[in-house]
Formats: sequence, C-alpha cells, structure tokens
Amino acid sequence: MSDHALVLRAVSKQFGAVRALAGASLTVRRGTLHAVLGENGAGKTTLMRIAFGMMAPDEGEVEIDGRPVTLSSSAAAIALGLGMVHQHFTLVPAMSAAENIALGGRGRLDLGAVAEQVRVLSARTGLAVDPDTRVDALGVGAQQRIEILKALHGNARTLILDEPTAVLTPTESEELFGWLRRFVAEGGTAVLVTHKLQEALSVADDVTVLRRGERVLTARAAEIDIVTLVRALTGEDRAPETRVRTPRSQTVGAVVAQLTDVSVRDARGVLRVHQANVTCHAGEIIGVAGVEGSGVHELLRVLAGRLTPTAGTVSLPDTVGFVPEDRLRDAVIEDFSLSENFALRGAAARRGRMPWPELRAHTARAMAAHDVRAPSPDVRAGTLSGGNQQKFVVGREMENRPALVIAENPVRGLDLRATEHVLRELAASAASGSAVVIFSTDVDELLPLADRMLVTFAGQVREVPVVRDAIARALVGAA
Amino acid sequence: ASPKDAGKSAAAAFSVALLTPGSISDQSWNGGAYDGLLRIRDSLGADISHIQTKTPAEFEENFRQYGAKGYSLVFGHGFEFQDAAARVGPSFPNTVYVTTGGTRTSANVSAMSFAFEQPSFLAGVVAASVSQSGIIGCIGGTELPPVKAGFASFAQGVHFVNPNAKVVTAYIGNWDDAGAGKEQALAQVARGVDVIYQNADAAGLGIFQAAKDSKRVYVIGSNSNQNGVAPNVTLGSVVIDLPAAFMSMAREVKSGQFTPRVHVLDTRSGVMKWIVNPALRSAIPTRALQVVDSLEQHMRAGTFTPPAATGTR
Amino acid sequence: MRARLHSRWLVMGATIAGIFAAVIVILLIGGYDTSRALAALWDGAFGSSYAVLSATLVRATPLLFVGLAVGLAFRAGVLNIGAEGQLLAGATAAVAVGLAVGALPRVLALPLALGAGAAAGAAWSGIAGWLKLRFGVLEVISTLMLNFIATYLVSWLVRGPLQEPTRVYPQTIELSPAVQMPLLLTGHRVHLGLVLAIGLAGFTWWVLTQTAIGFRVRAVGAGAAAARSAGGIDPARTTALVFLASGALAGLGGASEATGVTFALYEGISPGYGYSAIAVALLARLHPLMIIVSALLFGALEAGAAAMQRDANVPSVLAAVVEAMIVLGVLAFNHARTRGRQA
Amino acid sequence: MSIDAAEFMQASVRTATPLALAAYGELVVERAGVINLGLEGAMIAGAFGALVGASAGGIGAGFAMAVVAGCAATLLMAWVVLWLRADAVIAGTAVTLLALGLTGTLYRALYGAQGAALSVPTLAPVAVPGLHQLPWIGPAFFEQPLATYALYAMACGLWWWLPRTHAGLALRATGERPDAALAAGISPVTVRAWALLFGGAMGGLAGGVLVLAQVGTFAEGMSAGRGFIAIAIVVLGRWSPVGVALAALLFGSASQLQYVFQSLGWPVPYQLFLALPYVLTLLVLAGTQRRAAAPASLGAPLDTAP
Ligand SMILES: Nc1ncnc2c1ncn2[C@@H]1O[C@H](COP(=O)(O)OP(=O)(O)OP(=O)(O)O)[C@@H](O)[C@H]1O
Ligand SMILES: Nc1ncnc2c1ncn2[C@@H]1O[C@H](COP(=O)(O)OP(=O)(O)OP(=O)(O)O)[C@@H](O)[C@H]1O
Ligand SMILES: [Mg+2]
Ligand SMILES: [Mg+2]
Repeated sequence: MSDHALVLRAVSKQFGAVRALAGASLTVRRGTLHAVLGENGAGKTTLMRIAFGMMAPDEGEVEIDGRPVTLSSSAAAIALGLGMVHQHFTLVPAMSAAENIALGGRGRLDLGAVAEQVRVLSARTGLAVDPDTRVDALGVGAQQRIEILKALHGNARTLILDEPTAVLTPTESEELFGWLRRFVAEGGTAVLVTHKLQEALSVADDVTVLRRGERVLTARAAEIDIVTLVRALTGEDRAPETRVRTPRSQTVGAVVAQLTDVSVRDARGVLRVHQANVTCHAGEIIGVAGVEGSGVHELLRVLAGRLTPTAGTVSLPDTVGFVPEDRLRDAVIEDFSLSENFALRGAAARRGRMPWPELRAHTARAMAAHDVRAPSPDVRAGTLSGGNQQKFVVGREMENRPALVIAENPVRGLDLRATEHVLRELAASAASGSAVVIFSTDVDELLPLADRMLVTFAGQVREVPVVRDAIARALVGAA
Repeated sequence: ASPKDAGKSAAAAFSVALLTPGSISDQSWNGGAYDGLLRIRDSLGADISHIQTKTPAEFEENFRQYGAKGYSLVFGHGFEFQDAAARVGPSFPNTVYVTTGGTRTSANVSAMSFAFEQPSFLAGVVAASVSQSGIIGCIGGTELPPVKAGFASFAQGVHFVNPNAKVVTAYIGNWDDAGAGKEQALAQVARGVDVIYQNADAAGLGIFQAAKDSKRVYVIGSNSNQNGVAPNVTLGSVVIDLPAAFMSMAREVKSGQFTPRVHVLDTRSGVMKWIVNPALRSAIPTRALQVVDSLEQHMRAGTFTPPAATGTR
Repeated sequence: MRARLHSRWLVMGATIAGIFAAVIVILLIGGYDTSRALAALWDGAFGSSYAVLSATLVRATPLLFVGLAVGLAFRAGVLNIGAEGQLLAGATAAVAVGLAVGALPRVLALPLALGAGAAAGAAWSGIAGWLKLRFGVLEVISTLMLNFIATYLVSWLVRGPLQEPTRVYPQTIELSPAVQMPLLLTGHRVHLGLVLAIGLAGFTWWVLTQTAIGFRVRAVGAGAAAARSAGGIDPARTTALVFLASGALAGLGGASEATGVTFALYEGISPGYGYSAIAVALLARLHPLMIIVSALLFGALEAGAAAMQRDANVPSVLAAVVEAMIVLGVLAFNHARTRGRQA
Repeated sequence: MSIDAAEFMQASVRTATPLALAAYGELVVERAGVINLGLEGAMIAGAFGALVGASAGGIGAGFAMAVVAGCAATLLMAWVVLWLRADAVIAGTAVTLLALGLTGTLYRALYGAQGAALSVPTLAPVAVPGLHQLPWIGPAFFEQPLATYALYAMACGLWWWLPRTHAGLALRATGERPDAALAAGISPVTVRAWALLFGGAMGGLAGGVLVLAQVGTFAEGMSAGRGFIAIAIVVLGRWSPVGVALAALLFGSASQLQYVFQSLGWPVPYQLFLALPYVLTLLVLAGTQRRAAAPASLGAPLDTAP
C-alpha cells in the first residue's frame, strides 16, 4: 500500500467565469493530520469536494491509497474509505440525528441500532449528540458534531473536515482535536480545512496553503511559523494583527439600552431567559458567551429588538444594527442584488417609490467604505463569497451609525483578512460612541476586544471578569 | 370529399360545420350530432368541419370563423349557442346558423326545438310499469333545459301510471365522470330506486354499469339509441334522431328554401322516438306496451300532448 | 464549458426535433394532411389580422390577467392556484353589478362592474388568505377547493338569483351596452380589456420594481426571514396584501371576460384559464412584462389548435396533443436558453 | 328511505380507493420533492390502458396495461423535469393535456366514435371471510374489489417502508435536502426518477380501478379531475401514509354524502351537494392544518449535477 492516503494532482475546476482551481495539488501522507489553509474563495472546498467525488474535476487526477480513481459520486468515495465533514451543513433539518447519520445506507433501517452506534461513537469521540433529537431543534454546534459523527459512521479511514471548528466552542474543538490525534495515531488520516492558523500549526503534521486555486506551500508544520503562513496565504509580507483595538476607554458613556427583568418563553412555553438585567453604555464593547440552549440567542434577539420578551421591560435606541449568526437566512437575500439587500434596512417604514439611483450610489459608497469586493452593487448577493457577504452585512448595519450594535458570531468562517476587517469595524463603531454587543462561540476572539463580559447559563445572565478561566467556569454554571 | 379535406373549397361547395360542447365519443348527445354531420357529408356531398368548443367566447369566435370562410350552414349543438348565433348572424348573411335548442331566430338564424317531453313521457309510463318499489330515479349531467324538461315529462308519465310513485332527481355536475355517474346511481338504488332515466352523456355509462351490478335495476337511455350499451338492463331509449334532424335542415338550406323559425321536432316528425330495447321487451308488462303504443299514436296524431310540454325552451 | 454549452443546445435541438417529428408522425398515422394541419395551426394564430385581432388576442386577454395574478402571488411566495375561482367570482360580481347599473352611462357603469369584479376576486382569494394567516391552512389546497366551490356557486346562481327572466336557460340576460367593453377595432373582437391587462402588467412591474410596497412583496417572497429580520417587514401583512391584490387581478380578468366577450354569465365561462395561468406565469419566470409574451403564446396556441380542428379536420383530442407537444418544446427551448445564459 | 351506515361506509371506501391509490403515488413523489401535476394524465392513461389490456387479455392484462400506461406518462414527465430541468408544474400540465388528448385520439382510432360500450369485465367485490361480518366496518373495509385490498397492502407497505428502510430514508432526504442526499452518496435525480415512476404506476392503477372495478368501460376525460383531488389529499393528509388514508376516506365519504343527499330528493339546489366535499375539506383543514410541514424542497428544481 502506498504511503499516501490521498493525492490530488494538478486539479482544475471552472465555474462559469470563475476559475476555482488552477492546477492545485495536495498530497496527504497516511497516518497524518494535514491542514489545508487559504483565504475565502481560494478553492479549498472545491478541492475537497472533488476528492470526495461530489464534483468531477475539469482536469487533474485523484489517487486514493495510491490507486488512481475516477469517482462518480460520493458513494464511490465512501466505499473507498473516505468520509467528509462539509463546510455548509448537509443535514436534513426535519430528521433526527440518527436518521441523518444513517443516510446513504442500504436495506432495512433499524433506527434503534443506529442510535446505539451513535451513542458509542459519541462516547468514544467526546462529541455529545442525542441521536433522537430532530436536527432543526439543535444549534449549530450540535449540528456540526452530527456532521462529524456522520462522516465517522461510515468507518472512514481518511477523513476530510472542512472548517469543522468554526462553530465549535474551544472546549469542543480541543476534544475534537484530541480525538483526531488519536484517530491519526491509530493509522487514520485526516485533512483539516481551517482559517485558524494557530490551530493548524499546533495540531497538524503537514500544512498546505492554497491561493487563487493553486498550491503555494506545503510543509511540515513543525518547520514553519505563522509569519510564513500569512505570507503564503495573502501573498503579502506582513505579520497578522493581534489586537484590533486599543485598551478600553476609561469613561463610561450614557446608557443606550437596558433590559430589566426580561424573561423569554419559546413557542413551546419553555423558559429560555429568566429575569435578565442588562445595561449597555455608549462606547463599550460587551462580550457575550454562552453555550447552546443557554438562552444566549434569545437574549441577543431581545437586545436587537427582533424578539419581544414574555415579561420585563426593554428600552432600546431607535437604531439597532444587527449582524445575525445565520447570514443567508436572516441577513441577506441571495437572489437580491446588493443594492436591494442594502435597501432592506428600513424597508418596512418606507412609503412610495424606492429611490433606486440614490440607493445604488449609497450601496456603492458603503461597499467601498467597508471593503466589500464585488463587481458592482447590481450583482446578486448570492454570488459573493461568505467573507464579502459578511462585510456587506456589517457595513449595511453600520451605515446609519446605530446607537447599539448586536453581532452574533460575526467572524465565523471568515479568513484572516476578513476577520480583521470585521472586528476593526466593530471596534471603530464603539470608538465612535455606539454600544457594541458581540457574541462568539470562540471566547478567545472576545478576550482582546471586550470591555465587559456577560455569560448566559440556563437562562440566567451573569457578568464576569474578562478573564478566560472565569468565563470558562461561568459557561458551565460553575461559580 | 373525404373528411380530411373539408373547408378547402368551402366557399364554392355546400359546406356544413358543427360545434359541439363535448366529445363526439360520448355515444349520446354529441356523438349523435356528429353522425348527423357525417350523414350530410355522405348524402349531400357536403364539405364538413367539426370543432369541440368549451366556452361562450369560443362559440362566437368559431361562428365568425366559419362565417368568414363562407360556410353554408353551421350547427351550434345546444341551446347555449343561441346568444352567439344571434350576435354573429347579421355579420355573415350568407351563412345559416342553426342551434339545436333555444328560441332565438333572425334572418339567417334558426333553432331546432326537440320535444323531449313526448318520448320522455312514454319512458315514464314504462318505468312506472316495470318498477316494483315505486321509486324511480332521474340522473342528469348538469341541469340544462332539455334535460330538465325531459325529466319533468318523464315524471308525468310515471305518475300517469302510478300516482303514488316517487321520482328522485340528481345531477352529476359534469358530463364525463362515469365513476361519479355510477356512484350516484348506486346511491339511488340503495334508496330503493329500481328504474333510472339517465341523461348524462359519457358520465351516463357509469349508470348502466351500476344497473348491471345491481339486481333488478333498469336504465332508460337518452339522446342516442343506447339499447346496445347494456342490453340486459336497458328498457329502452329516448332517442333524438339527430341525423334525420340535421339532414332535414341541411336539405332545406341546400335547396335554398331556408326560412328562419323554431323547428319543433317531435314524435310526429319522427325525430323524437321512444325505442324499446327488443332484448328486454319481455320485462315490460304487455299492458304497458299497449298503453305506450296508443299514447304514441295520439302524440303523432296531435291528439295528446304531455302536460309538461307547455312552456318555453 | 464550451462543450457543455454545446451539449445543452444539442439536447434542446434534439428535444424540439423529436417533438416536431412526433407531431408529424402522429398526424401522418391519423391520416391527416400534415402540412395543412400545421399551416392551419399557424394561420389560426397569426395568419391574418382576423386571427390575431379576433382570436389570439381575445384568448390572450384573460390569460394575461390571471397570469399576472398568479405571477404576483408566486413572487411573494403565495402559492395561489385559485385564480380560476377568483376569475369566476370576478365575472359573477361584474355581471351582477353590471345588470344593476346598466342604465347608467358607460363611464360610470363599466368601471363599477369592473370594480365589483376586482373586489369579488379579492374577497374570494381573501378567504384563502384568512384561512392561511388565521389557521395555517396551506393556500395550495384551500385555493383549489375554493375553485370547485366557485364553479358550483356560479352553476347555482345562473339557475337561481341571476337567471334570465324566462327561467329556462342557465345564464343571465345580456349586459346592456353601457357595461360592455368598447371594442378596440370595429369588426374585431379584441376589446379594451387587452389594453387594461397590458397596462396592469406594466403597472405590476412598476410596483414590484419601483415602489416600497413592491419591494416588500419581493423581499418576503425571496427570503421571508431576512425580510423580517433585516428589514423589519411583517411577512403576514405583506402576504395578506398579496392575496388581495392577486385575487383582484384574477377577478378583473373574469370581469373583463364577462364585459368584453361573453356579455352574460354562463357556467362554462372559463375553460380553465386559472389553471393555464400557472403555466403562463411560470413560463415567464414570474416577470410581469414577460407574462404578456407568454399569455400571447398560450392564446396563440389555443387559437391555432382551434383552427386545426376547423380547417384541417384534426379532431379536438389530437389538437390537444399537438398543443401539449408545443408546450413541452417551448420548455426545452427555455431550458437551453436560460441555462446557456447562466453558464 | 333510510341510510344504512355500513352500506354508506362501504361506498365511501369504494369511492376513496382510486383516489387513495393515486394519492399514495403522489405521496412518494412529493416526499422526493416533486409535484406531479401529470398525475391526472397518468390516471387517464391508466384508464385507457386498462380498457385496451382488458379487452385483449382480461382483467389481469388490463391492470398490467394500466400500470404500463401510467408509467409511460410519468416517464415523459421525469425526462422533461429531471433531465431538461424544466419547471415541473408546466411540464405536469402539459403531460396531462397530452395524455387526455392521446387517449382520446387512440380511443377513437381503436373503437370508432361510437365507443366501446360496456365491454370489459369488472372486478366483483370479494368478502374476506370472517372480517366482513364485523359490524359497521365489516362490509366497508372487507367486502371490496381486490384492488381495494391491494390498496391496503400498499398503504401498510408505505407506512412501514418510509421510516424503516434506507431507501425510504433516502427518498425523504431527497425531498427535504437534495444536497444532503447527494453528500451521502445518493443521487437525487435517480431517486426522483424512481419516485415519479412509482407515482405514474399508482396513477395508472387508479385509472385502471376506475375502469376495471367501477365503470366497465372508458370514456374520454373520465378521470374527471381525480388526479388533482389526489394531490389535494396528499396535502390534506400532511404527507403521511396514515394521513393520506384518512384524507382519502374523508373525501370518499364526503362524496358519498353528496350522492346520498341527492338521492333523498330534497328540494335543495344540487350544486350545494356537489360543493359539499370541497367545503368539508376546507372546514377540516381549518380545524387541523396548523402549520403542516411540506417536504422542504418540494417544487424546487435540482441544481446539482445528476
Ligand atoms: N457552486 C459554485 N458555483 C460557482 N462558483 C463556485 C461554486 N463553488 C465555488 N465556486 C467558486 O470557486 C471558488 C472557490 O470556492 P471554494 O468554496 O472552493 O473556496 P474556499 O477556499 O473553500 O473558500 P472558504 O474559505 O470561504 O470556504 C470561489 O471563489 C467561487 O468563485
Ligand atoms: N451560485 C453561484 N454562482 C456564482 N458564484 C457562486 C455561486 N455560489 C457560490 N459562488 C461563489 O462561491 C464563492 C464562495 O463560496 P462559498 O459558498 O464557499 O463561500 P465562502 O467564501 O466559503 O464563505 P464562508 O467563508 O462564509 O464559508 C464566492 O466567491 C462566489 O463567487
Ligand atoms: Mg466558504
Ligand atoms: Mg470552503
């Protein structure tokens, strides 16, 4: 058997006018963990989908376990011992975790048995999943765990994970990596696509960097440093920014938003938030942390004015900017042009004609101001990369200088430069006098940014010091 | 001329067109009219054309199209064509428009009025004589004037024989749904009905089947001679000799003797007929057959008119 | 890419050729004069000013109204398949009111009748809207049920309260000239309804693209969650509005047909315009101006199919086969055209 | 004149049988994410196939031909929708128009304008020993033509198959999220093609039942909109096998009620009775429908490569 579990050689792929891959290659040694890095749109996902048989390359070859293969579908890849965790969920929301994991099998379906296997797998990997819950009742973290278990369920020898940690909490990520290291140690092979450079350097054996559809670097992780990586990624010679914000302003601004004894019950009557009290001041950044189901999303939506609480009083400013977690569902309409998406803000109150020329010019100005890279304000929002979509959403919400900004996981899945850009925008907004509330699953993102930290647990909101340990304890309800 | 090259030289030759409101394969109202059209072609050497129409808008459009093409005679098969014929007539004075049903006439527009009530009355007499339960059913496609008139006269015939008999009437709501026709008939049979007078075109086929599936239930057909559809359960048919009616109209037009009027076509003219199914003649009491024969003679002679025949159509 | 583009056109070409061949084979097997049948198809639709002005355009007019109704609804994510019932409601109300106001001058009487038609169509689809917003009843099924109910309602009305005075025929009496649509050209049947419909198509397009209301409608249709979250738009309110507007358009179609073509209410006033409308709207990809074109196409197809019966003695059933084949051919063409552009 | 409950129920089941058969076909098609407006076409094709088959080779051949004809109608649909990626609603409308026209044309060609009369043999009801003597439901459910028992088998089969097999799971996943199915190695195109084929077979069977278990002959347009009602039944039954059974039964009994009311000879406009099944359906919907969940990708075309 070959030393190489997976080889992609000189692969090209074109989507209409877009050249996603231009002769990219990837060589994954058996029994290693191989990190693949690249900016948004570099072609990482496309390459992985080709390896997994979901797409045919225009040119190039795929070798699995040293044998050249032509994959007609992902079924063929699965049969050859591949498993893949997709960047964008490929789960059926209306089905249980067990059903999702069983998808693709043959013959009789014994959900009880599948559920049992899932429990075993779950215990072995440390990825907590309840096999019987419907996926649409679960948060993104749990969904990601199901995606991973789904890939593992097929007894894959080679696992491809496309940005699996983007939605995991640091603890979950650590558990996953712990398990992946063991998987690799036992002879498995893993390909990990990620935007987190530190992560790549610390867990991977090898690193490959793609840029504009080409491989620009492959190296042993131990032999390179972060500066080399950044240079390969961006083609620019510079160090990554570590702090996007100067230390907090000492003066506390006026109160711009206040929740008093706010409680929220969901459609089924379950209490999600219990008597929360939150005050936001002008000029501060409030970090929010909380695990799924802790009521954090409900709290943020009340703050954003998108959810009316069942009890308590809410006082909000007139303008609230909201950057929701599920961009494609709650923030942009993919089939609308950027101008139209821009016009969404305030659309409810608008009367008479739409001033399109003005809106278009305004959109163009906002795009320039917020570094949204798109040919024109007339292109469909759906054709933008995720990073650019996010910059667009942030820019739109900032455009009329809201007194309060709520952002949920604002940099998830964004590459280095887009992440920096978005965080800088949020910091600038606070500097100019807005109150900014940022929720992130990755607490490490919040630490250098937040003036105050709120942590939700079981519907209760608690303020904690901006200190990693304190937050970590509060997340699980410990004092 | 073959059927496939009609209309070519329509302006020159004698040309006849027919508009039907339903499919000509219904073995009933529309099929009979098409037979009439074919008879005109075969006997008079006419060029013919047929179109199936759905809406009043199409009635008028096609009347105009045939008028513009110089057709000599255009039949609109049903009273529902009369408004369109009245509207189009003046624009095409060289074309004769005839509606089978209705009362509107003008210089080049005539109507044929079929005396459904006459044979329907006779059918009622037979039905009442055969029925054991004294409950008799009528089933129609939709409630159209000729259908309604036929049913009313049929009931008169029933009560002529058995004043205590009960007549129930139901409509299917369309003319195609043979399945619904069958179910409607079975529902009546379950209420004790044992003779059904049907006037539902293609949907009526289901009514014959219902009788076949039930014990001692009989059907009376209408429009065409339907005695062959289900010979074992069909007592007879109320027949319009549409070919004869169409022929007489066509002769009148061809010979240049057309005069606009309402042509009343009845038993006397031989167009309306009650035809007993010979296969089931024995199921009908002899006494009833004699009554029917004598009533029929009186009708022919004009000495008896069923009471329901009064009124307009 | 080049190769895939070619194969796409190849598939289309093969499909259309196949369909064309099938049509010819069917006509030949039936023993019909193929060239004459096809010539009749064309002549009946476009062959003369009469064909265009008295057949094709007259048939396209109601299709345009209902096509717009369906197109508008679908744009907002409202699956209104009840244009048929709304059209019937509109025709009924227009005739009922038209009979009552027939003595007024036309400038008053006709708008009153048309307005009544629009209002009745809106009310009929409003039932489905109410059922959806109040009880969560999917409009796909409620509008279908309402179509059947409307059919029977008309059937009863023309034999009941609205029946002509002799009480023999299941229809109303004719509308007085004051409530009849003016003809656009003397001697031709095409009437003011066509102008109204084309105007409404333009107006719908203008509203959708240029006004705030139209923008909200499109936003709710394209992404209700984002419209609500990012735009503060109330999807339920927008949806209710769309139900009413769509019903009004379909109702106006019925009113136009009654006051422009039939001049009375009959039970068979629509041969299923409301169902054809779905195909009309979808073929136009719900674009109001394109709906003009697709309504014209379907109107021409109907007119041509009728001519095939009249002039080439092709039976109605076979004419329907040819019609269906052409629709499938247009679909294949549409596929190649739009896929080609996307690539 | 009285109404016998057992006989009423028996008639309701009889009326519901073709509707339910077609609805089960449509259930499978819709669970795969396609709306098959060609169902009406499959049904009329099946009815005609049944006539031709049964005239030539008896009832068995009739049913076989019904299924073949129904499949042929939806094969065309599958080709246009899945391969050409044409809009399913337009394609379905065209397929139905085509089938109505083609069956009419062939019918006239084979049997002449005079039609076939009541020439084909029909299935008689068969009583299931024992069960048919149950009070009320006995005759209703266990004294029916064989086709009805086939329907029961089909219903139970689907009820078991959808949640208990991987194929059923693949079907449901395709209707919900075709991209998820694709990622799991399932071809949504293949799944939808098979589903459509099944839907066509069931539509054809339903048409066959009309001819071979009810009317005994063919008439142009005799499907009379049942295909569309079957689609409504699937929605009413909320895309579940049990729901579809109940919805079909509701529709069957509402129709029967309509027939019975008319047969009682009440002096009420008959249109009121004819509208009854639809009004009842609306009322039931208002009472029960609260946010029924359609398959998430229902009606959405595929944009993944086959
Ligand atoms: N389905 C598609 N249709 C058209 N273009 C596509 C499609 N998928 C990807 N692309 C193009 O291919 C390029 C590479 O996309 P890909 O998703 O592989 O990038 P990526 O490296 O995974 O980015 P990210 O880090 O954001 O996940 C994109 O810039 C895009 O233009
Ligand atoms: N339907 C489409 N048509 C054209 N381009 C597309 C289409 N879908 C995706 N793309 C391309 O895909 C690229 C990115 O695709 P993708 O969905 O992977 O986003 P992303 O950049 O990876 O976002 P994120 O990092 O948030 O995951 C974009 O640059 C865009 O051009
Ligand atoms: Mg991405
Ligand atoms: Mg990616």
